[in-house]
Amino acid sequence: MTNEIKIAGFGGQGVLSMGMTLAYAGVFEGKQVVWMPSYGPEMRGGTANCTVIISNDRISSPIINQFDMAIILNQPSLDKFENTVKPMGQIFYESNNVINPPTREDVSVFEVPAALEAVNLKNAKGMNMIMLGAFLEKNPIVSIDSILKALKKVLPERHHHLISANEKALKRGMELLQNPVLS
Amino acid sequence: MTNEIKIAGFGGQGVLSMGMTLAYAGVFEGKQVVWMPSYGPEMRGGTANCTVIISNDRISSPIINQFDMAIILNQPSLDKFENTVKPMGQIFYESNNVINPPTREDVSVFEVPAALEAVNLKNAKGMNMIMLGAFLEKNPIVSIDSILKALKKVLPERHHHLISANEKALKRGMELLQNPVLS
Amino acid sequence: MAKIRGHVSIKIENCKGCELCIEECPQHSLEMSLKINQNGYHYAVLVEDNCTGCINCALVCPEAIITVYRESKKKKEPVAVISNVTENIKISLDIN
Amino acid sequence: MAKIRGHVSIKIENCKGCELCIEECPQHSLEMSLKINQNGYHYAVLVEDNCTGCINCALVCPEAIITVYRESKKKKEPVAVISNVTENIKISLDIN
Amino acid sequence: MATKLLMKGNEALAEAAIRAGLKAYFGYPITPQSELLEYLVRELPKRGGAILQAESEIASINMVYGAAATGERVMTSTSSPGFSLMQEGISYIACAELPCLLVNVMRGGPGLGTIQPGQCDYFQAVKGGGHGDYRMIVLAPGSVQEMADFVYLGFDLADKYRIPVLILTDGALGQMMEMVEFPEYDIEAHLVDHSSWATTGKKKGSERHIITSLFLDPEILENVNLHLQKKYDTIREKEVRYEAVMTDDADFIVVAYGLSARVSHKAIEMGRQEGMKVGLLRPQTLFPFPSEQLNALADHVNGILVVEMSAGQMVEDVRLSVNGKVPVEFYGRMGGMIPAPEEILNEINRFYSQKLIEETF
Amino acid sequence: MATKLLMKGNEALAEAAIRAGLKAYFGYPITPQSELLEYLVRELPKRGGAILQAESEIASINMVYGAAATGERVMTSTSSPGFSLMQEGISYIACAELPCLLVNVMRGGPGLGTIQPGQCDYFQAVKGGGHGDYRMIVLAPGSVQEMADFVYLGFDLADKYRIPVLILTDGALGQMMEMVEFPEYDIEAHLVDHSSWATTGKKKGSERHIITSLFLDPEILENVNLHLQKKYDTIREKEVRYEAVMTDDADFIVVAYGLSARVSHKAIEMGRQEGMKVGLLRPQTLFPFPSEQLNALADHVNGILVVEMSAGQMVEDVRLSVNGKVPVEFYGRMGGMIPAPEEILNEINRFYSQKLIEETF
Amino acid sequence: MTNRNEGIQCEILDRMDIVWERPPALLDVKMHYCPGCGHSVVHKVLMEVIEELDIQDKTIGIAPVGCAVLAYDYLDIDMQEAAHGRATAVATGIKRVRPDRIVFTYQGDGDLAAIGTAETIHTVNRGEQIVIVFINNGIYGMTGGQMAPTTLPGMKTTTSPDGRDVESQGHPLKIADMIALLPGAYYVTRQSVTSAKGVRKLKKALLSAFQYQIERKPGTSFIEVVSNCPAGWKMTPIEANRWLKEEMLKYYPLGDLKTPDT
Amino acid sequence: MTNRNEGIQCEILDRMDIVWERPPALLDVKMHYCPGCGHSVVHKVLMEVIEELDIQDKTIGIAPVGCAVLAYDYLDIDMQEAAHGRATAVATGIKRVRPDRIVFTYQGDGDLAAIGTAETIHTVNRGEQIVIVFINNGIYGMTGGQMAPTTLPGMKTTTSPDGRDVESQGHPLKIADMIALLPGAYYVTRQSVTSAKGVRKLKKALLSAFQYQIERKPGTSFIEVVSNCPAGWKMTPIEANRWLKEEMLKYYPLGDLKTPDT
Ligand SMILES: Cc1ncc(C[n+]2csc(CCOP(=O)(O)OP(=O)(O)O)c2C)c(N)n1
Ligand SMILES: Cc1ncc(C[n+]2csc(CCOP(=O)(O)OP(=O)(O)O)c2C)c(N)n1
Ligand code: SF4
Ligand code: SF4
Ligand code: SF4
Ligand code: SF4
Ligand code: SF4
Ligand code: SF4
Ligand SMILES: [Mg+2]
Ligand SMILES: [Mg+2]
Repeated sequence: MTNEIKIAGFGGQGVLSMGMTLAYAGVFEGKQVVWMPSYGPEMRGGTANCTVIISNDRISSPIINQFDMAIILNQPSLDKFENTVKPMGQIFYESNNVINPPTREDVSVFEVPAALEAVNLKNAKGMNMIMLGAFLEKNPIVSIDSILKALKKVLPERHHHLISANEKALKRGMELLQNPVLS
Repeated sequence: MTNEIKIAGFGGQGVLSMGMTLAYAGVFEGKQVVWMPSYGPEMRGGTANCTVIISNDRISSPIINQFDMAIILNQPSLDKFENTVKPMGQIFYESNNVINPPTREDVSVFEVPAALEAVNLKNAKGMNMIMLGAFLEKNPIVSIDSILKALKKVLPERHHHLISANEKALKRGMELLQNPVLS
Repeated sequence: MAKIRGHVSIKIENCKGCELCIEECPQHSLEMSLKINQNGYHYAVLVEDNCTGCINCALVCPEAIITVYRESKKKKEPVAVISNVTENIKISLDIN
Repeated sequence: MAKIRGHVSIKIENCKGCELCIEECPQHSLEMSLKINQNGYHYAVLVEDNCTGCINCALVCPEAIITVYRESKKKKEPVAVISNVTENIKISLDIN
Repeated sequence: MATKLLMKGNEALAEAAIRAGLKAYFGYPITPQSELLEYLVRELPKRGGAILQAESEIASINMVYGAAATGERVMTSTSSPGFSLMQEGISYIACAELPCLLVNVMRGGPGLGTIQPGQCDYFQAVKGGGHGDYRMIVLAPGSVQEMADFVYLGFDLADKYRIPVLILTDGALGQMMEMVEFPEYDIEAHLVDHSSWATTGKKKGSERHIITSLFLDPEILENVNLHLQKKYDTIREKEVRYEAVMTDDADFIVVAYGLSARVSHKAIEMGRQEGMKVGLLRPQTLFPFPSEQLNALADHVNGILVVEMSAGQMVEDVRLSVNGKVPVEFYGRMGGMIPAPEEILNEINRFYSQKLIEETF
Repeated sequence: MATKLLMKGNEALAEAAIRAGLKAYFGYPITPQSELLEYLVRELPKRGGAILQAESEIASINMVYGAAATGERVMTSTSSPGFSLMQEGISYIACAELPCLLVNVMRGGPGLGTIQPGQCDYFQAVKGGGHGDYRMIVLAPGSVQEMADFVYLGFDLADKYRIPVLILTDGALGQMMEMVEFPEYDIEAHLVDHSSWATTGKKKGSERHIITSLFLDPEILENVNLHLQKKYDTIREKEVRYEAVMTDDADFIVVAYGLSARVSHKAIEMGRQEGMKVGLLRPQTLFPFPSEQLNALADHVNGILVVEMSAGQMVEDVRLSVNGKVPVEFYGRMGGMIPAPEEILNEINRFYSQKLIEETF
Repeated sequence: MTNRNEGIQCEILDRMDIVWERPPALLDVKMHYCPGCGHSVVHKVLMEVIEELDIQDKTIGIAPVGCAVLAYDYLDIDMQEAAHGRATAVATGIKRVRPDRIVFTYQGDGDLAAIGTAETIHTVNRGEQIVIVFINNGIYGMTGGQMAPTTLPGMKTTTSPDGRDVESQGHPLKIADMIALLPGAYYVTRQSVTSAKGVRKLKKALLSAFQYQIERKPGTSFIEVVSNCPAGWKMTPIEANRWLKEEMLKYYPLGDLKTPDT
Repeated sequence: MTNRNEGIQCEILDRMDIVWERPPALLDVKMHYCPGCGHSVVHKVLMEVIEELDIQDKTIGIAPVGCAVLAYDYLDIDMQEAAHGRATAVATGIKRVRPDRIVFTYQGDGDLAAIGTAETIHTVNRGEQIVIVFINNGIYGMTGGQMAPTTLPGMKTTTSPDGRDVESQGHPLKIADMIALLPGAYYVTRQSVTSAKGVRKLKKALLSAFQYQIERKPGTSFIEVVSNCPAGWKMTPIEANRWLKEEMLKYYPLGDLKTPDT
């Protein structure tokens, strides 16, 4: 079983750390993982994205052009990656940042109002965790426990007090898709 | 007909310009010529040598390890080049600077007391021309006229007044071997 | 001292929200908008009608997107300035 | 002022005839030889017996081939110094 | 005990270097390798090594020259344009036979190019981008794990042969994270005694040590070169490393290294699923190149496809290895583009359909 | 009217450059090419060009970059270590497609090596010692005459293809004197109009010109690379130059360039005298390499000997050209040593005696 | 941020003159610089000066690697991108074949004062008649915030995580002071862009520098701009400018270091 | 030259002490330098100093390309040959891994002040605890007499055949003056070797410099020696030294440029 995931958004939205958290969680469940960021000057105020592959077997190519799922946090990223999702795949998009939702019919599309919910949770930075929670609700490839363990690795020591807030955000994300707005 | 000649001595003895003069004279007689100097830091106070090839035909290799004739102006050069002269070849050596004369029996050896004669001519710098004269006496491969024309090319304008002194030296060198000291 | 009347027009879709213009405006005429533009930045807007047209904001604006107007000495017809709209429209009716 | 008696010994086969020692000797004790060594250089020789052992010549000699002697304060046995010979011989009989 | 971590390739490389006893690092920032420098700035001084951000790549490589000549384990890293600037220094290091570790995290060229990954500095690495007849040992990791493993190997080989060892990798392998395991490595047991030649101050009563690459007399310099060539021959004989994937029964193989080998791996997996007998040969050492192995394989396969992120460089070494025995084709992407598994599969398919045609007629 | 002079190779090259309309020279002293700089210092300012002794080879090559980008004929020259320092700059020039003339008067390496002649920078010259997939046109003169001739040719090709052209020669050819004839050369007739891209100040009303090698977007950089590769293919097709000596009836040929070709020429003359059917193929362009010609010859000869003053570099291109058709052997000297005609003849003899044995049994 | 309306949207005013607008020579495209970055401010001033002196058609600019490497996308003049550190060598090459053109380089502190030190010093020492615009932001912006030769003591960067340690990492290099010693330097000044006043002064300095070149004054003009790097310094633009004034200017005091009369 | 005898051949003297002899650390081999060359004099003084300080067993010298490239054939210490211009980078490499060793570079003016400018300045700026011996002979000796950065205005070399033209070829670079500005410079002095007095002073300077390094004083010692190149200058050694005193010292006045107390 291999999951090939694209995560994309603006530079400051926590796209790379969301991917890293997911990857680390995979490790804690004994899987093979690859995390591959986009890098370079496009990060300067622009967009950022990463690929996460989680697999039970050795991962051959870290470079893939097609994904099982995509977690999309802004419009330019949706425009760029919508067509890279495999037929029957999934797209999770943040509805505040994406004005024109995906139009593909051969994939499952999940709208997640994560920005709004983050404001509600008084945790603006938690938007990415809400997205991740939503993703995990539909794809329980790793457990919340593993994600929390992973956060300890990804966050610098001085931010470990934020983990419980992140946990809330994750859970909120999961709830959001317990009654998903399928579009 | 090809003549392959080695000329060697101390740095200041005019070895390179002697060779260049010979080569230029060859040009004036419509021959193909190559002049190949040794170069580099060995010139710093040390020894200098050059190869001159004068031929009626296209000259293939400018690099040769064996010579028809050698004009030798000091002991280290003799030590280095004595064995590079082809059997039946010729060695011309300056007797004041060479303490141990050549010992080879399969070549013709000409002793030229050029330094002494240069002092006699009150033209210390003319030693190389005396050697060249001696060489030409035995090998009239170019005419004295061509040599004089060549000197005009080789000497910088401001030294052209020395050409007549050089002519004298050349002639003196030729005389010296009209009754050669065969050793 | 009679106040010179000025106005600024900001190409807000290129604003990066650095707030340097705000910091530099002696009149405190500028503030940040709550909204964000398509690049995700809050943008500067003219909020007080007390601009003197001193061009300070324009001089420090890194994006060079502030146009500054000042009341003409030789008064003539009026001119309409539309500015700070989200679309890139800048119409200066110059009936000169 | 009592003159200090000195002496220099020059390893002439390594001399390059730069004449700097001659220029620098306050006693004019040194001169160039007419002969040349095996490297083709005229070499410096001590020609006057007035060397004070001031070591000036040794200090400026680029080849570092000048050994300088000075009369010992604590006079003892004599010593033979052979110098400036074409072969590389320097014998200092030190009967100390 | 061995440690397992999820790490970026660049960081794994840096961490391994510290564990291998790195005594000094000299480098200059350039994307996509700066994490290496940044990691070492944070970690190395705490763990017994010196680190210096130099004023340029030229300074870096010459600092490496000086420090390596004292016999210590030292390294530098850079990316393509910076590596070009080091060519003179590398030629000096190779001639003076100084052991050291170099890293080129390649990006797309030529010129300033892009910061996206590339494999277009292969020639420069294996044929010698600097002047003169010299070689480096060139290691090409294919995973974050190998980014670490080849550091130990690299230092050991450098010490053993007194040769600069280059880890030739690319921006993607440098930036991506995978699990990496750092084995136990007893530094002391691996260190080679360099006291017979290193310049650390002339011991009383023994001869002074001289590090030089100047040999004005061509006969001497020719001997130096003959010595170097002999060493390179030994290395060719003993140090070839490669990974062969499903080559035993293959009638067609892909040859690729580093990142493009990873992608090719996926492509041959896909090919196998479609029933094609394809394999992969992944050189782990680019110098020495697995020429004999390829030559032997050429007796069994009908064709070879070389995949590179370049206009075709390693393909020449593959052709030289098989010397006309089988057709060698090339597929490459350039300028920071990475081939997709599907593209490579396409190329493999082309071979198979050709073969089908041949067999039919 | 044409002028005939007895000149050093370095000086002939410099004189030809002036006659070809050289507008600026930037260089740094290094043996054995300094005469080139020194000649131009004396002559160029009088004859309409600018000359500057730069603070380093790196400065030189980047001055060339700037000046070439104005569309003028400019050049630099150096010897091996200095050429290594230019690798980054050359990669930039190649990518930005700036026409210019470079000269490497090779000496024995690696490292500081010696100042005696060498041919060990072949790989660096033809495969690209700098980073990225680029090529230069590489011209290898075999005589003082060609030292001059290839300057005109070099400038013309550089202008035609917007490519750096390298004259790859060695210390012996640079220092030796032969007769050289400078043909009439109408500069104006040869100059190519570069006004469509050169940076000389943006003309009012037209687009500005940009000289760059930065293409952050890999898709764009890949296109730049494809464009370059296409250009290189055209050059491969159209610009191969070589001299074939007695190859028509040869059953064995020597392949050599530059100085070693001169020596080999003598060796095959000696061989012919001994009744052996030997010939010589002397590539005058090293890139593009006369691969097809060699491949065709390989149909007729039984063996090829490559002679270089290196450990064996061009020999790889010869092997790639004949692709296993005939055995390709190598004879080389290194470190500033020059093979003697007799040594080469020996190697040829070995082939013949082997053949005799083969024919006997 | 205001809760008030979204700005004065449209208004009929009395007859108004435009007293400042984007210089047309600064192309109307979005620049890639981070919010508040001083590079963009200098670009703007530069193009105002080039327009005012009417030299747009004979100016050639050189921007080497650094955050301003893409300057050619913004400045509507002929431009050359140069290798890291080599801009002044490139400029020399141009100026020697085209002495009638106006040539300037635009270089960062990593570029000019680290890898390009030799080229910088020798270009000025030769008195090449060019203008060097030197953006000193105390950091390597483009590569993600590493220490530069000009980084202040104790200043944190990704390669001086505990602050620059002068003992092991050296002192901030005041290259303009060294440059000013050289006889080939014609005009050396240090300016900044953190205030409208600073921008006005910079413009004056640049006007002089280009004017000198137009008049073929013997020697090089060297304009250092003490600038910011909010991204690399991990500060907001306003914090960055404040820190610049309070800390950077202590080490790099503004003013002329050498003028044609001194 | 004398017509007199060939020197005092043998003489029995009173008890004599050797007051100067070749330092044993200067190997007893013929050096390749031209007659009268200052390089050899400096070698001699250097080895005297190393002997006197008893650091022969822990000193590592670096000589890059230049006439002194073969210094390792003469100096009986561990040595590294370095690439042209990079000696101080090499020294930095050594010193950073072996801070307890005594490290010096020995560099010509072409090497240190042309191609190696960046390395020189940054090494001193970092205050590397090394000694830099800088032989300024105003010319590229080894390559046959080309112009150096330090060549005097009007001075003829093979690349300034009509004399250095400062307009097009730049001014003599007083690099020691620039160096002295740097906080990393601990001791900067300019000496010469044209007289016995000069040699004595140079020795004192070198003794101080190495002593500072032994004592781990913070910073670099930089000893410039204004030297000659009779071959490159096309003068006899005596003429050369005279010209040096009369002309070179005008541009490069002797004395300390920076001492630990200043
Ligand atoms: C030879 C080489 N080395 C390193 C780099 C990477 N690099 C690009 S820009 C830069 C420095 C940027 O700093 P600075 O010059 O201060 O400009 P800034 O971005 O701060 O404006 C570096 C090291 C490169 N492109 N080329
Ligand atoms: C990269 C490189 N460029 C050029 C040279 C040639 N070269 C050797 S020494 C030298 C300069 C010598 O001058 P200097 O440093 O002043 O030393 P000097 O001989 O005068 O003592 C040069 C240019 C070289 N060896 N390497
Ligand atoms: S022009 Fe002056 S007063 Fe008006 S907004 Fe700008 S800074 Fe304020
Ligand atoms: S200065 Fe310019 S970019 Fe910054 S907030 Fe004001 S208008 Fe926007
Ligand atoms: S020691 Fe003094 S007095 Fe004696 S020879 Fe030397 S310089 Fe002259
Ligand atoms: S100084 Fe030394 S080398 Fe020069 S002449 Fe005197 S003894 Fe000879
Ligand atoms: S990284 Fe720094 S210098 Fe570069 S654009 Fe951003 S703020 Fe400006
Ligand atoms: S060339 Fe000059 S510096 Fe070199 S050894 Fe001769 S005199 Fe000395
Ligand atoms: Mg900067
Ligand atoms: Mg010098």
